[in-house]
Amino acid sequence: MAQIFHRSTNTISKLMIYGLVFILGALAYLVYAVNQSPYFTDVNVPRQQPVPFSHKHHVTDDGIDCRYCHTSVEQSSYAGVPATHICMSCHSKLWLNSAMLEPVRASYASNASLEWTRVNALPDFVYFDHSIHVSKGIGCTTCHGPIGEMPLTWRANTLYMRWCIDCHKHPERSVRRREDVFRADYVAPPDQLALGRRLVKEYKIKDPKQLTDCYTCHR
Amino acid sequence: MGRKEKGRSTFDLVQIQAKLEQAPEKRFWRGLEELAGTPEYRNFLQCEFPHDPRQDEKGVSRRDALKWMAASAALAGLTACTKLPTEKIVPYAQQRPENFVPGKPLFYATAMPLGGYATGLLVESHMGRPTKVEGNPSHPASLGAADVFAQASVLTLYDPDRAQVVIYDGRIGSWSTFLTSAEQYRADLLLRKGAGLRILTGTVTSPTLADQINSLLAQFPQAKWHQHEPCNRDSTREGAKLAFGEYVSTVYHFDQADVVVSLDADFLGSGPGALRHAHDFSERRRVTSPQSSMNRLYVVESTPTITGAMADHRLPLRAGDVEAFARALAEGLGVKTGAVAAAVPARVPPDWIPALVRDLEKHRGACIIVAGEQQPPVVHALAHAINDVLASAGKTVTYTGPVEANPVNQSTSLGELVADIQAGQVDTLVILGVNPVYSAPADVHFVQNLLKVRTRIHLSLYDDETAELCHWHVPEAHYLEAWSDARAYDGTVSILQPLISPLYDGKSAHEVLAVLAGQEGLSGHDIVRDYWQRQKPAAGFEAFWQRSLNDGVVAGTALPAKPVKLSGTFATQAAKVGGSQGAGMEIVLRLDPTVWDGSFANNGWLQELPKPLTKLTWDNAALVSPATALKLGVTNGDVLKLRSREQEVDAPVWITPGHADDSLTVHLGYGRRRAGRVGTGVGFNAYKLCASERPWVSRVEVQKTGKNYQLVTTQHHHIMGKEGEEVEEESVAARQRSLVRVATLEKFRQEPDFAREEGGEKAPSLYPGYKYDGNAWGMAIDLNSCIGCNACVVACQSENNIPVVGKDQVARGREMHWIRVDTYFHGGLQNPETYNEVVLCMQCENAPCEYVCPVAATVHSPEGLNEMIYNRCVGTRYCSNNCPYKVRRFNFYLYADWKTPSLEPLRNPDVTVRSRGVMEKCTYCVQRINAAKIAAEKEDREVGDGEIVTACQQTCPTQAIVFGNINDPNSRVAKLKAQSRNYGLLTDLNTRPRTTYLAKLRNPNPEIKE
Amino acid sequence: MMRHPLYGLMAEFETTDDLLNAAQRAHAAGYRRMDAFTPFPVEGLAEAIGYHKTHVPLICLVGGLIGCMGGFFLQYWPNVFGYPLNIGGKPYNSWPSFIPITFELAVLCAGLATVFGMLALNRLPTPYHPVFNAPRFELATRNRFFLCINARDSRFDAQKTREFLQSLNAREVSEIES
Amino acid sequence: MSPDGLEKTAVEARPPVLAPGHTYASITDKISSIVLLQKTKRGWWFGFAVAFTLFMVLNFAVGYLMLMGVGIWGINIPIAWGFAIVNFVWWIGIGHAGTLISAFLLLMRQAWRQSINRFAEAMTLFAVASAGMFPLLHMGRPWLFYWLMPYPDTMGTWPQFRSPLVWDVFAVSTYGTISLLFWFVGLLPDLATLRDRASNRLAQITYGFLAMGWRGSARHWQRYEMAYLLLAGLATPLVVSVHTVVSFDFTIAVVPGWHSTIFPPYFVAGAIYSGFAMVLTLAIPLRQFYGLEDFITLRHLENMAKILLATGLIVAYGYVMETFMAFYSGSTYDRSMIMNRMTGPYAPVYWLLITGNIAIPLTALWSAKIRRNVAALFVISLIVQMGMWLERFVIVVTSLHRDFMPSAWGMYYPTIWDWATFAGSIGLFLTLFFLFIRFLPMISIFEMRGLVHQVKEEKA
Repeated sequence: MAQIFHRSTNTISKLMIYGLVFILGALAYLVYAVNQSPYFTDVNVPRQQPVPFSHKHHVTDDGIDCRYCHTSVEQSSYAGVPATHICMSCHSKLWLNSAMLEPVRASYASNASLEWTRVNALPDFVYFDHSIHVSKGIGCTTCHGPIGEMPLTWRANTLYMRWCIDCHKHPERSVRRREDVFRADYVAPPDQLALGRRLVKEYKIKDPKQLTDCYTCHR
Repeated sequence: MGRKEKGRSTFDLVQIQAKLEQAPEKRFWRGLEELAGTPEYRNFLQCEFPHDPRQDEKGVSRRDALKWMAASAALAGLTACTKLPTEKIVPYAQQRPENFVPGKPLFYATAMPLGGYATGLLVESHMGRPTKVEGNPSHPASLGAADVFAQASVLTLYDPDRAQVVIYDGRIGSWSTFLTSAEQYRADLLLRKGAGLRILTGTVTSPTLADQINSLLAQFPQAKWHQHEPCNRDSTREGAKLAFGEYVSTVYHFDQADVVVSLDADFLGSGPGALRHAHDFSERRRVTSPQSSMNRLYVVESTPTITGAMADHRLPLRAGDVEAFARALAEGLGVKTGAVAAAVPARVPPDWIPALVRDLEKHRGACIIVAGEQQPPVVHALAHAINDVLASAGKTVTYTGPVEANPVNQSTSLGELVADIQAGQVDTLVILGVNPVYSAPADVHFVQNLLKVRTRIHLSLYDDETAELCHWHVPEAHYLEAWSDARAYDGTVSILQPLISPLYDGKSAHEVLAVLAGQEGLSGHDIVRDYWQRQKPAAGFEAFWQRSLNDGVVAGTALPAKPVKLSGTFATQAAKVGGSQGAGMEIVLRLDPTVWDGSFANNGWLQELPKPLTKLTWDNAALVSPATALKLGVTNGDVLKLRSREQEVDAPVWITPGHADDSLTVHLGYGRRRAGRVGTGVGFNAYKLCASERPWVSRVEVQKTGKNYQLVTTQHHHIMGKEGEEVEEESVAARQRSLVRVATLEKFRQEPDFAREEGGEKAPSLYPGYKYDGNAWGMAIDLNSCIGCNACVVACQSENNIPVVGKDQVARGREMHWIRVDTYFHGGLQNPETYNEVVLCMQCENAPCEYVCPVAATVHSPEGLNEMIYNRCVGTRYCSNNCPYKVRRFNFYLYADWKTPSLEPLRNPDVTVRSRGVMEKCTYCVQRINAAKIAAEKEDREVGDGEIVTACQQTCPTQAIVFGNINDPNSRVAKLKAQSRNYGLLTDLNTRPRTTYLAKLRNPNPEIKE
Repeated sequence: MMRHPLYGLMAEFETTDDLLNAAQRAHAAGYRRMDAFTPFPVEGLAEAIGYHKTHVPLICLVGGLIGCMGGFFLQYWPNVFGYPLNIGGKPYNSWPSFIPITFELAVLCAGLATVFGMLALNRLPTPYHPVFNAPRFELATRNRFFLCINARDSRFDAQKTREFLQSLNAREVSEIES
Repeated sequence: MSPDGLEKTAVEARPPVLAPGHTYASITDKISSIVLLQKTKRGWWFGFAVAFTLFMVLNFAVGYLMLMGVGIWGINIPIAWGFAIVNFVWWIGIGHAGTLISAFLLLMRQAWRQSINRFAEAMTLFAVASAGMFPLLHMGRPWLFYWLMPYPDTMGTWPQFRSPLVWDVFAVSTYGTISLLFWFVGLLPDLATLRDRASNRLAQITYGFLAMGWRGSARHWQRYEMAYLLLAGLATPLVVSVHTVVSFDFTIAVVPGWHSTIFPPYFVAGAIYSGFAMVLTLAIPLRQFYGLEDFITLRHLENMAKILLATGLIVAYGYVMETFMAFYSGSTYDRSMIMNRMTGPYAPVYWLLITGNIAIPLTALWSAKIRRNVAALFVISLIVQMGMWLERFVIVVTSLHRDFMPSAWGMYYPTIWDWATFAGSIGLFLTLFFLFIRFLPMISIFEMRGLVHQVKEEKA
């Protein structure tokens, strides 16, 4: 009887079978990695905007409070993207001739909205409320990242459900004093956990069971 | 997962409205005219919501693309990850309107006129678009409740089939060409002092409109004003005139009545003031302890109505026999009716009238006799006379001057108009807001005569049957788009303020009349405000105006009670006017409980709303009693040819337990030829059988056609059996399973715990169970108050973005209502006791739906809600199978309408719109719970009782539904649940439902044996 | 290590009895590195060539235990720690509900371990093998029975072993190239 | 020996499990020639064409389903499960016979298993494939099927392990995997046989690749037999567990007509009942068409008929107890459920099921004559399968259509798409089966050789 297969097929076929485990593993990792990559999550990807608005400049250099522009953050689920009117409250006096600001002036003059590209988006079946987070001592930078260092704004976190849930399970890791909520340069103190536990009690932040309840965010 | 409409995508709409803020009136925009030249405005005309990112993509919309992607990806087996699409944010350019916080709804008071009468409303507005209607607690006709029509009216506002452009001679015209032509007509008419000008309106209670018409008639002394309302209430008007010699309005005070007798009157279900009647009536049925008292209701009626279902004694009687009954009753109480001898109809049990007479006499001064619109004036007059003799007049029944601006006999009025046309005296006819081509009685031959008029101008919401035959058609502004005013049943005036600028450039009747009066360019706002400025002193007017707008009622406008006296000639007149129907089959024509007079025919919510008791949807039918069906040899769906007054229609039969024998009820409002995509061609037009004289009841010849027609219901699917024995089977099962628990008041007094289960509610469990120590949401529904009016069903549909599925899907058993009104009968089918039971998600603590879900898409919250997470649902439908109450609803197809752009702003942005393949159900309005909780938490306090009101509860006219925290012993719901009448459905399954019921009580007269 | 030019000697038999007899005799003669090839399992043959014990049952047991414990943990952890949820009022650790999956995973892992363990112990797949060089070896899957003595056996001697095999009623003895 | 002669002797005495006169070589050549040497028969092409057409109907129905949603079926509220689940349970039941024959009869050392186990196992696999498709298709959003598997996702969520549907996922996939392994391990020596018999290069490489270099070594056989025995030991409880878990889909629910402790045993019995019926349905034409009467003798058919009788009796017991308990328990829901089954709108279906599952087969199969009558057995096997399908229909639909709330009672009318999907699943099953009989040995060759050896030794 003649051999049907070459000697090398022994190694190859064994590799094929036992290598399958590794190949599947690698594939699974690839899917995971792509899912976590900036390509997918837009994390750390600065977005082009009609006006190259710099949070770094306005927040860190000029020291403007978040709420000056994001007016409804303490009352409503929406933080509120400022009307052109708010831009013009300064820029009708400052940088009057800057070419960069031409779209702003045009918008104000023609009463046509500026069309900003959304940076931090949630699916429509997620009901996030800014006001309650802010009032319970969750700072802007907890979710939006180091906004004071962003020349162009990017998404700092995936905003995936698991990421949200992590904080909802352990609010003490992120909560800060109410007076620090709008500080863009806030750095968590070394005793964050102790502080967090105290603040959770003080601010009557609900039990993780309540916070991880589905209807907290979905309905 | 389905996308829902969120505020951010309509920033642009808001921006347009922000522009409108520049208009002189600060808080409310008036119109888009000043913008008409701008590109945005033109865009706005093309699609109501310009710059909507969803529409910017040409060709395949993103939604369609996603649908295809989902399907193909499913086939390819890879949808591990979905990347969120890039979205745009379009903020305001100029400063935001006052009081406006993006993402927060605002409420404005206004009122909805229906048949001329106003119901006060509070309308919720999200980002400048009205999304939800609620009753106005300070309005006397509402007291916080809203009926199905008000709830559904917001859908009509966004109806894509509404008339959108001015039409002249079948071609698209414009408002400005209309203005030019109107100028000429006016010039012509001025020369002739208005000769040939006729104005046809519905019932008018609006002081401003009446004032406008009167001043127009002053300008054109030869012109005439006619009125035609399909539900014209002539009997009521003429009945009052017969009794008192003048037109007066009657106000009933059911909260003060111990005994109520309805002579074929559906006073809880329809007519002006029905919401208030229901409220007041149920106040006398709130039994909290065995010591409580309760009113007693006798109903004599031909067609089973929700009022009849509430009756302690109900007598099915042909409509034509009610007059004889009324006479006999009147004579029994000593009223001189003038008739020789009132023959009591054979169908009345002999002990009935004497017992009723004794009961009424026992409660002198605390009785109400109320006659129905179907009955001739003489029955109304007899009712007034009985009220008078029982000393109720002035106590439980009061009279006021007419609420209508110009009360006339509308049948006569329309007849006169037609006679004038025939005489060639009419050359310009202005029809404001009515559709007489569809709704005029056949014997006036309106269409042939209408065509003889040289200039026909029509204003209406839809390009309807009348619009088709008119030279000019002007789109009418919806009441949520226009300024106006109107009176409630007691005369209270509300100012109607718009919540949105007209979507389709609609005009109000005020604006059209202003044009005719030569005041073109005067806006609706100016007209209404001017009128009120003339009525009030200049000083303090602004405050008055703001307060009236804010409150939704104009203080002190309720009409004062007016002393009346039975006219001396009443007895002789009564004898004259009466006329019996005699033997043979009679037909009763009634306004439809869901599409009204046909004006809501294109409203999908109302078309799909199951009619009370019959549960029919999407059709009208000839309702007959089981015995009559047997006599005719027909069963459900068999088509009969009905011939009456030389007209005939084909009508499918629906067997209705409790209907009077030898009588047949047909609802009006169907068979529309030009209603729109929803309503056109649905049902048959019964107006053909109306006549100006005695329009609602007549003799009818019935003939079998041998044809069959599919009628669709949401319950009683099994009534197919002869004599409807299968309905009986359902009801028997319901009784065996103690779904409805009932006792007489007497039995309740002896045995207050009759509804309690032995150990059922707290059955033992192997498992320890969860502790709910914070808020624990629960609901109690008082079956003794619930009248089964359906308002909760539409309120829920509106609040929770519930789709309409269409007749074929309802036929398959796929209706989507989260809350339903179940109807069961007891005691034979000829005259059964009828029980309505509102069923919604029971929010079981041990929810059987939850542990079978493979993906934890339905779980329990720490506050005891049975949560349904749409975006997690994969659609195995196992939960629905395992739900004993069958309250879950499934999106078998993509039911949510994503294709019609005008319907997007209608949606509640706080509720996810469900996509295909997803289960959904009642959530106890969790969006409201969460909003209240967040508000309370920000203020560092607990949520108070009554702070959270579910949509069904809010609109309920009888306050039968109470929601709240059952852990708070002082909450209303906890107190109700503590009552001995409290019981749960199917508690032997140990589901521990959070929704429980208070057992129904009946208060029969012991003297009447049934 | 240098490859032997000769893999071994292959003897072909016509009946199972001849083969069994030959195998026992070869074992008795001190041969250890040998193997028999048959078209169906022949009882006693493995023992005859000195092979007694197999580890497949142990592998099966280990697989089953891993599946069982892993299966329970897979359900226990998410329900009690990962994302505890109140499902229909049932406790987080609803262990009776976890039995079916625990059982199924135990069976699955045991089955997979058994099959892959068997293949691994048999060093399969081996599409190329020197014995396939033997003439008429295709009959090993039809109706002939083979005994092969490996050239690396300490007792192996090309000539003597051939003679020994022929003495065992072999139909034919052939050399197999490596 | 002519088939006629065989039949004559068969009636008189118990027929043998293998017709006399066969050698290792004759068996090997006969069975492998069906795959390797014979030209594809016309009849095969015809059967395959019919099956493939039905399979295409399935593809079309599934394509339309994906596009439109499950609304194309007749399901509604309250009958949210319809044909899809009926078909699932039916197919998975059929899929029980193969593994049971291979595993259970192996453990019992039944010699008559050898000639039927291979195609019965194949049938199991294809039935499981047909079955496994339905739970996916019946989902509202089938593209999210992977949410039923436990894996660390971006949401931090997990399947809900208390749900019988998740148990189903594990049970059916485990069953499919173990059945596939069992079948493949059994095939291994036969693939080597085919490799060694094949004359063309492509067949050599294909079968050689699949045979993994099997060479029939004594050591290999030792481990192989042990592994096979262990697999049989694992598969036997597995087979029982799978239909038990499938029955949990119903018993865990509160629905009257579902919530019953008798379901697991009677589901398993029913599964074997329909499975053996399917084996008969397939075996009878196969032996006729490929002349395999020597291997699949009347002994086999009769034994299977006896199993049908036994399991059928268990099923009948189940029906009786279900009815008895409905009245004995005093539960108003159960009582009206049973009354509704017997007299309600779906009563004809119930009585047809009783006729097909109980009345006809259980009276007929008592007779040895009928048990040995090939044509009668074929007809009975078809009737039993219909009966078992109707049983699942009755369980799923009549229990749901009138459950607790009378106001929510409804009716279920299957649509054309329900029927198309059902017929299409038969097409998928038959397509796979036709491919199997063309390309793989439908009878286990090496085990038949062992049988020859065994017969020889018994004679000696």
